[in-house]
Amino acid sequence: MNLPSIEISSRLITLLATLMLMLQLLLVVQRMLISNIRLFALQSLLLAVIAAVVAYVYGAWHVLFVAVLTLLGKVIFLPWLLQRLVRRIKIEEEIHPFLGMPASMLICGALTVLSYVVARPFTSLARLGNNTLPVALALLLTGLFLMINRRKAITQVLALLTTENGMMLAAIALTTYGMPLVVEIGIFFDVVVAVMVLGILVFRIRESFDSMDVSKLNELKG
Amino acid sequence: MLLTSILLIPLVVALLCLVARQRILLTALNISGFAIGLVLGLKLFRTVLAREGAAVTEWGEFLRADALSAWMVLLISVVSLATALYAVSYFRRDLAAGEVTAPRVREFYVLTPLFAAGMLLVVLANNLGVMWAAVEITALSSVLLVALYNHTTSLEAAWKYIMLGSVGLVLALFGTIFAYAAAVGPSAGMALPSFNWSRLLEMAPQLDQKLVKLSFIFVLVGYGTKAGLAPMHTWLPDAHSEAPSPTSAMLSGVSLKIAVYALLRFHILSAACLGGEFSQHLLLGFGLCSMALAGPFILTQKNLKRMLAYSSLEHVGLICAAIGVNAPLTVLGALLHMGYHALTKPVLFFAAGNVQQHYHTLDFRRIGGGLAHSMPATALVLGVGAVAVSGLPPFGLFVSELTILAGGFASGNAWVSGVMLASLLLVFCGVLIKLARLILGPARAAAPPREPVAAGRTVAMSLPLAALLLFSLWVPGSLLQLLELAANIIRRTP
Amino acid sequence: MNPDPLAVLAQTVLLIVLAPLLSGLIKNWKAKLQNRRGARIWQPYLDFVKYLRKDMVISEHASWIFRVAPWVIFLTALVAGLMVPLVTAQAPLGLFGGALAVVGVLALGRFFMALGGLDPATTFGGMGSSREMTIAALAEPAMMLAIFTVATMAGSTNLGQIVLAEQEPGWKFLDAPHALAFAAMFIVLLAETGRIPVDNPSTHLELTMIHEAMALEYSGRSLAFVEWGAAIKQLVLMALLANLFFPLGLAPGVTLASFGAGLAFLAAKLLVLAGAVVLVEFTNSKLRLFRVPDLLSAAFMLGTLALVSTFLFR
Amino acid sequence: MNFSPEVFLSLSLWGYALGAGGGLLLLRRERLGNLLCFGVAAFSALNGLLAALLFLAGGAGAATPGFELFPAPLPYVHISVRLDPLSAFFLLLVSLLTLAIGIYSLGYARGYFGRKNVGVLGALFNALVLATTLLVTADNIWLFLIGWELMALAAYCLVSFEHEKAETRQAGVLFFIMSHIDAVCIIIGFLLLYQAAGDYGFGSLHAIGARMTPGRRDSAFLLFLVGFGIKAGVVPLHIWLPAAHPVAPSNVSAFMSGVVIKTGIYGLARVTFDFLGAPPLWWGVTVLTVGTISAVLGVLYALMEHDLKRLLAYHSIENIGIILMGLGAALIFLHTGHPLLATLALVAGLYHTINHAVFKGLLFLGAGAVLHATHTRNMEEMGGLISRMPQTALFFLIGAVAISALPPLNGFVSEWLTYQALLQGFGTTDSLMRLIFPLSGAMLALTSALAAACFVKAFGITFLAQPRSERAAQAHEAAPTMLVGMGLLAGACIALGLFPVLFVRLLDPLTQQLTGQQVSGQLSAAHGLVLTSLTERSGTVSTLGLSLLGLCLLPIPFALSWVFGRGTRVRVGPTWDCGQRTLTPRMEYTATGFSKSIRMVFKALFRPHREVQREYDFSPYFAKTLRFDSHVEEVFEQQIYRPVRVMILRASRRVRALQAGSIHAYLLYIFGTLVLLLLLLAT
Repeated sequence: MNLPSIEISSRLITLLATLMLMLQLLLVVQRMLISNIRLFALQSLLLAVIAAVVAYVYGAWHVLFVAVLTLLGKVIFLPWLLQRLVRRIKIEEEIHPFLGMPASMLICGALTVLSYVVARPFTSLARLGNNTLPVALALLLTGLFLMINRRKAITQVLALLTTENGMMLAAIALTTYGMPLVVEIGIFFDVVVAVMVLGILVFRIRESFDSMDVSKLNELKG
Repeated sequence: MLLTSILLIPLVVALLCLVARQRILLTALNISGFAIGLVLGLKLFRTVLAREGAAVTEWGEFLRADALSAWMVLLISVVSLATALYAVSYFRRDLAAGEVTAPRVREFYVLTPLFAAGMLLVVLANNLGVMWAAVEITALSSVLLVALYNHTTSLEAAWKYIMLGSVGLVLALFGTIFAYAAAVGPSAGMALPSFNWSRLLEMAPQLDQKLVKLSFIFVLVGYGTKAGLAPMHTWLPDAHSEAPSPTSAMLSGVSLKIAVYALLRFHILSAACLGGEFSQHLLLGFGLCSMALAGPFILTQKNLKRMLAYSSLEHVGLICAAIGVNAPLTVLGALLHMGYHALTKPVLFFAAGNVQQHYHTLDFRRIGGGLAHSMPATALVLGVGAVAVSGLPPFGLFVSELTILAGGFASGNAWVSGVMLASLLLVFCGVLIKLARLILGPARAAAPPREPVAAGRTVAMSLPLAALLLFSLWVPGSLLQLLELAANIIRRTP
Repeated sequence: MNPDPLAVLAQTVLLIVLAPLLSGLIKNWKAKLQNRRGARIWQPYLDFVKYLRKDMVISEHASWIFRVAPWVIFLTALVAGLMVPLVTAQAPLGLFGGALAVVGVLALGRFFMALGGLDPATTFGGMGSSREMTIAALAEPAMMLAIFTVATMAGSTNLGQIVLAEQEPGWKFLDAPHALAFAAMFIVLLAETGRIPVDNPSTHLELTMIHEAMALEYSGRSLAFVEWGAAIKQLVLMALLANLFFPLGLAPGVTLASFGAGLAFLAAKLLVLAGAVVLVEFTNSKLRLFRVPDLLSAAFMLGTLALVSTFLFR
Repeated sequence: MNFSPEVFLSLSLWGYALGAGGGLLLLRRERLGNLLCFGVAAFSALNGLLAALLFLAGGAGAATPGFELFPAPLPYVHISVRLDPLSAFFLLLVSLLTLAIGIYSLGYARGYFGRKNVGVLGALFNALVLATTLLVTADNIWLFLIGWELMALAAYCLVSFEHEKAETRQAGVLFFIMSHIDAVCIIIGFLLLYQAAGDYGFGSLHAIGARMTPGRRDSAFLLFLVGFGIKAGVVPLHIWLPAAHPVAPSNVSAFMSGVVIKTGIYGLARVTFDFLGAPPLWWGVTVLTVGTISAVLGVLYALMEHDLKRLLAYHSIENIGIILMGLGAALIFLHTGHPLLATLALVAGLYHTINHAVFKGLLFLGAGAVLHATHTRNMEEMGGLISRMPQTALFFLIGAVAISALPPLNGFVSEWLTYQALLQGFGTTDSLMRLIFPLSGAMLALTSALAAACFVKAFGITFLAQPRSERAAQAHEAAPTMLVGMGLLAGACIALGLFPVLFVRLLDPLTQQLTGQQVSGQLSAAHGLVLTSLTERSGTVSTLGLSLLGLCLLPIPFALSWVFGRGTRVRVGPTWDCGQRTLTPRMEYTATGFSKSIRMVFKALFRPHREVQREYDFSPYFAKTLRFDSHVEEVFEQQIYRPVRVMILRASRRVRALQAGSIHAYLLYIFGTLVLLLLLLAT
């Protein structure tokens, strides 16, 4: 493991992280549900690549295992599950989110700036790629904003998963060898089960409410 | 083997219930499982006392139980046993009334032990990551419990519960990672630094201060959402009022306190690393905010179970604020308050369950009043429970609240006790007005016929109340010693 | 200074004999002022004896209170009289009660008279009791302020002590506090004894009578004692007013000679006071009931001024 | 077993607990339950009375050591009671009332057989008395507060015992909210004291005021004044009293009016005289002014009532005002350094406390008997009860004479002492402040005269003349046990009135503890026959002497009527009715009519509303039906309490909008909190 490969890998990771952020912003803009799911799959793929690079550079085989898990779970299984759900419920398009395109872009920009400001004191810490922490925070904040802005249940689930991607990125970036394997597996299974439970609920909501518009769920007041 | 057996019993019960068919078998499994859990809990309580507060560890420090977690294990097992006892008659009536189908009841009997197991894992896990996963398990199992009935409102409550819960948990995970990252810095030379709380506590002074602050903020917002602290509490009234009564008893009685327990672990860490002020002020602020917010909602409340949910919001706020004040008396009072509240709140939800089954509504206006005439036993239990939850003398909550207030005065921040007393007064007035109108008054013509006296159900319902009265009048010395040990852990005094 | 029976007996006889004479005198003088000849001065004696001889008719609705009330009125007036220094500075029963006790005992009499008025289920009785109690309630604070003024100046509420304190050499007669207090007490006297500006003693017009309305249902013996009690009460109040503000001729000790001189002085003072009352009755007409509170609040203001002046002007 | 006061006290406390438990067990069997509950209550009251008398008569200045009743649930929470002169005096008061009410209730509760559960009534009554006795003899802050809240809880359950009527429920809720507000004030006050003392025991709190900063001491005093003022029913905080007392069962309202509001006085006395040390001037002046205002307004509002029990409730406010006048004057004298005068004022206040407890208890029991017989509280429907209920009428008359402060009964004696204290107070200072004494004296005179007017109305309209309704006509005399209960209190009224010197000697240890002076020597003259105000010269009164004198003079009118009217006969005939056929009850004076003149005089305060609706067929001169409605505006309720309630509810509804149901809003709250905290951290 010679010096230049670390140099190259950190620059590569920075590039991939920035790409992930770009995908996130695209997600905010995109209206079609199916393309949203594909964008999420792409973002998870990038995350898997980053994990692979870290594993290669530090020879930490368990991070590689995480990369493979991410690849199987988040790139293949979950998007397939969501697409099947979308086709069965036959709703294609997000009608009109709360905030229009320009406003949401502006807010995402502001949130990214905020995450850079918050992450500034920790630059000394990051070893691999100097912007992975701010990107992780940005992914978290924009993901939350996306959840608030969208009406469709599926999009909210997707937004939740992007924040989860941000969290995995932070885990890899901040800790040189990643977290202990037990924790990784625990987290991964929880995410998968969470999505399955969400799927069950979405299906039941679809049965009793004829639409997937979450803003209709406001009977419980006070 | 003690800790693992405490964890395994509910899991085994859950698996068996998957297989079992008849309802009698399911109830027997559940009740016996939780009874054994309680016995083991008491055994753990005695062993921790015998070891003078040194932690009981198994699987190489993977499972760890110190005085605080022993107290939590006791609360979980007591509440789940009470719930299981009450659920017997509750679901018999629901099945008879066709409110719920047999498979759904079986789903309840599978998920409840899973829910209890999740909570036990949270308090016994030493590894912060595993603790997070355990909280996730409790969240997932309780979501399906909330969505047990197929009404649109319970689906809505479940959806909000899972979405807000997941957001909270993602933030909590962020906080956990930052805490872990703070440990990576100083232990660069060593291999993977252990994620165990006990090890992190030993290394606390060397941790990276800025990262620990960031981690506490994320954990506070994350686990605060699960604990129902003020601005993040919005899911609490929906989930607790739409879930079946046994589940809302467990949710309100103890699952809020599990999230507070998780928050406390990080509070102890950040206090060890940064010195108490930072996390104490935050806890105090959020606690007082929750207490202040509960009042107005109860004063204008229209639904009985939502009112009880807001009352839980207020009590959790009181516990957090008391720990935020961090005086010796207030922390002891907070722990005592957790115990008494865990015994009181389930009784109220059981009574509310009876009212719901009898009147098929929980809306004060539609029930109208005269509960004392149509449901004498439930009205009595509801009345006595309300007296207890409002912190009136014969019951222990008065003693714990006054201990907290006295602690606040003794440690010099009298204004905190003043704000607490004001919000307690507001909530008392709200609860009194609503329940007086509900229980008292002449028998209503429109009310359904008088409730047949079900001796079994009344006993099951008022068992925790009898325990509360017993422990209000006589707090055993050993229990007090355990609470002092737990208080020392929280305040980090040897 | 425990009470000796001789003085008590003498004062009782004096009270019983003098009272009707005084009210007869007042009626006679008022008649003369209205250039009428008016009844003889000793007419009240004849009236009382006539009442005593007549049979008594008691209402079917009345209870034992109606029968007991006249006795209570008569006795309370006598007891109050025995506590007021008539002839000697030390009232025979000064030990048993001072100014406050006199007010209290008279109030007890009034209480039973009002109940007596309500008992026979007649509207007039109720109206009389209601008005009597209202006026008494408004008069009492003014009377209390006057008594307070005099008592604080003398340092005691015991009437004997007050009179003795006033007889000391350095005592200015009608200095500001005493004058104001006297004025307040005079108005209260008119209210308590039911004189013209407040109540018309000689009328039977149901809209205006107050004292008379309560005594409407009484007949025979009861009427005698009610009227006699009222007369004694009038004498007691006038004597209180006279001796408290003009303590001339009140001998400290109790000897036969001082008794005679005291009596003469008392008679003179009572005549002057009766003249004043007659003058007021003659010049004024009866006030409307809801104007009486203004008169009594004027008395209250006089009392307050008297009190303030005790330490402001000195 | 030596018969020391502690033995009797613990016997009495455990007796009440047994009564409460027994009542709950015998829910099914009414007759036995009634007998057991109230019998045990009366017996325990007897024990309590013995304990108090033994302690006070023993003249033991020092307090008996506190003893634990019940093992402490927590190390710092001790359930320990202690007898010191102040608590012994109030124990005497509580036990005396409970004895009389216990006996009375044996007969009164029979009215509830079949209708309501008498076992519950008995159990709750025992619990209420137990809580009050614990409160009065508590030895530390914990037991005091536990007793205080238990008393409020038991009283609430008893007030809403007949909860079928909406009026009862509202009154109960209002009572409980106000009691909880005063509990909050007292808790903060006591915690301020605990903060200075560091210990909960009353022993360590003695004269703690000296060690507190003036600011904290004054705020503690104000909190206690408000807290105990609400419970005592001082004017601006009194609205719950006329609502709660009338709706409660009569034996309970007698106990509440006689004893429960006195716990406010006990608290105030314990805190101001025992704990807070030397009072500044403005404390005394505030208490005196508040007392005067409560006295005057209390009696004025009482006059306007035609509901018998509401009238008595307002009178409780008036008498509490008189008691506070005594205590306020005592505080002022303590400040100006006149301990003897302070003791006189304190004796006057405490003497009136027990007097009021006795005659108000008697009046409420009488009203209960009347209510029991006529099933109505409205005086306009009563009348002529003196012939149907002779003993009750006599006892009610004794109570009425006592409360109107007429000699020779006890009301006169305590008001005489208060007058003497106020009078001599006028001479103590030279500042303009001394004017407050005679003015409050004049207001006291106005109050007692108005009280006399009010009770002429109450007694006259209720008992005299013809019955105004069918129910009043069929009234029957109360049960013998009820008469015994009332007789006991009437006897106490007479005894307290005729033998004040004896009772003042009982107060010696108390004044020794609170102001360090013993005045029973100065207060009695002529070997105990005459009551003086500190010096014989400054004023004496002897109620015994006056009554004996009255009896001696009795033969004079007999002699006169024998001499002149020997042969006269007494005939019973119809009342004079101006020549009409017969006098119907509708022609009698009514309670509203009786108080009309006073309503006109004090129009500015009452703002009376009068409404007459006439229905006629063809000519306006021949009305078919006539509806007359007149009521007095509840000033405090309308101007202070209703706006506050409306404001709170409106604010709560606005806060309720936070939970509007949209998940996006909820997510925004979490997101907002996170962003806010991050910004906070970044700066």
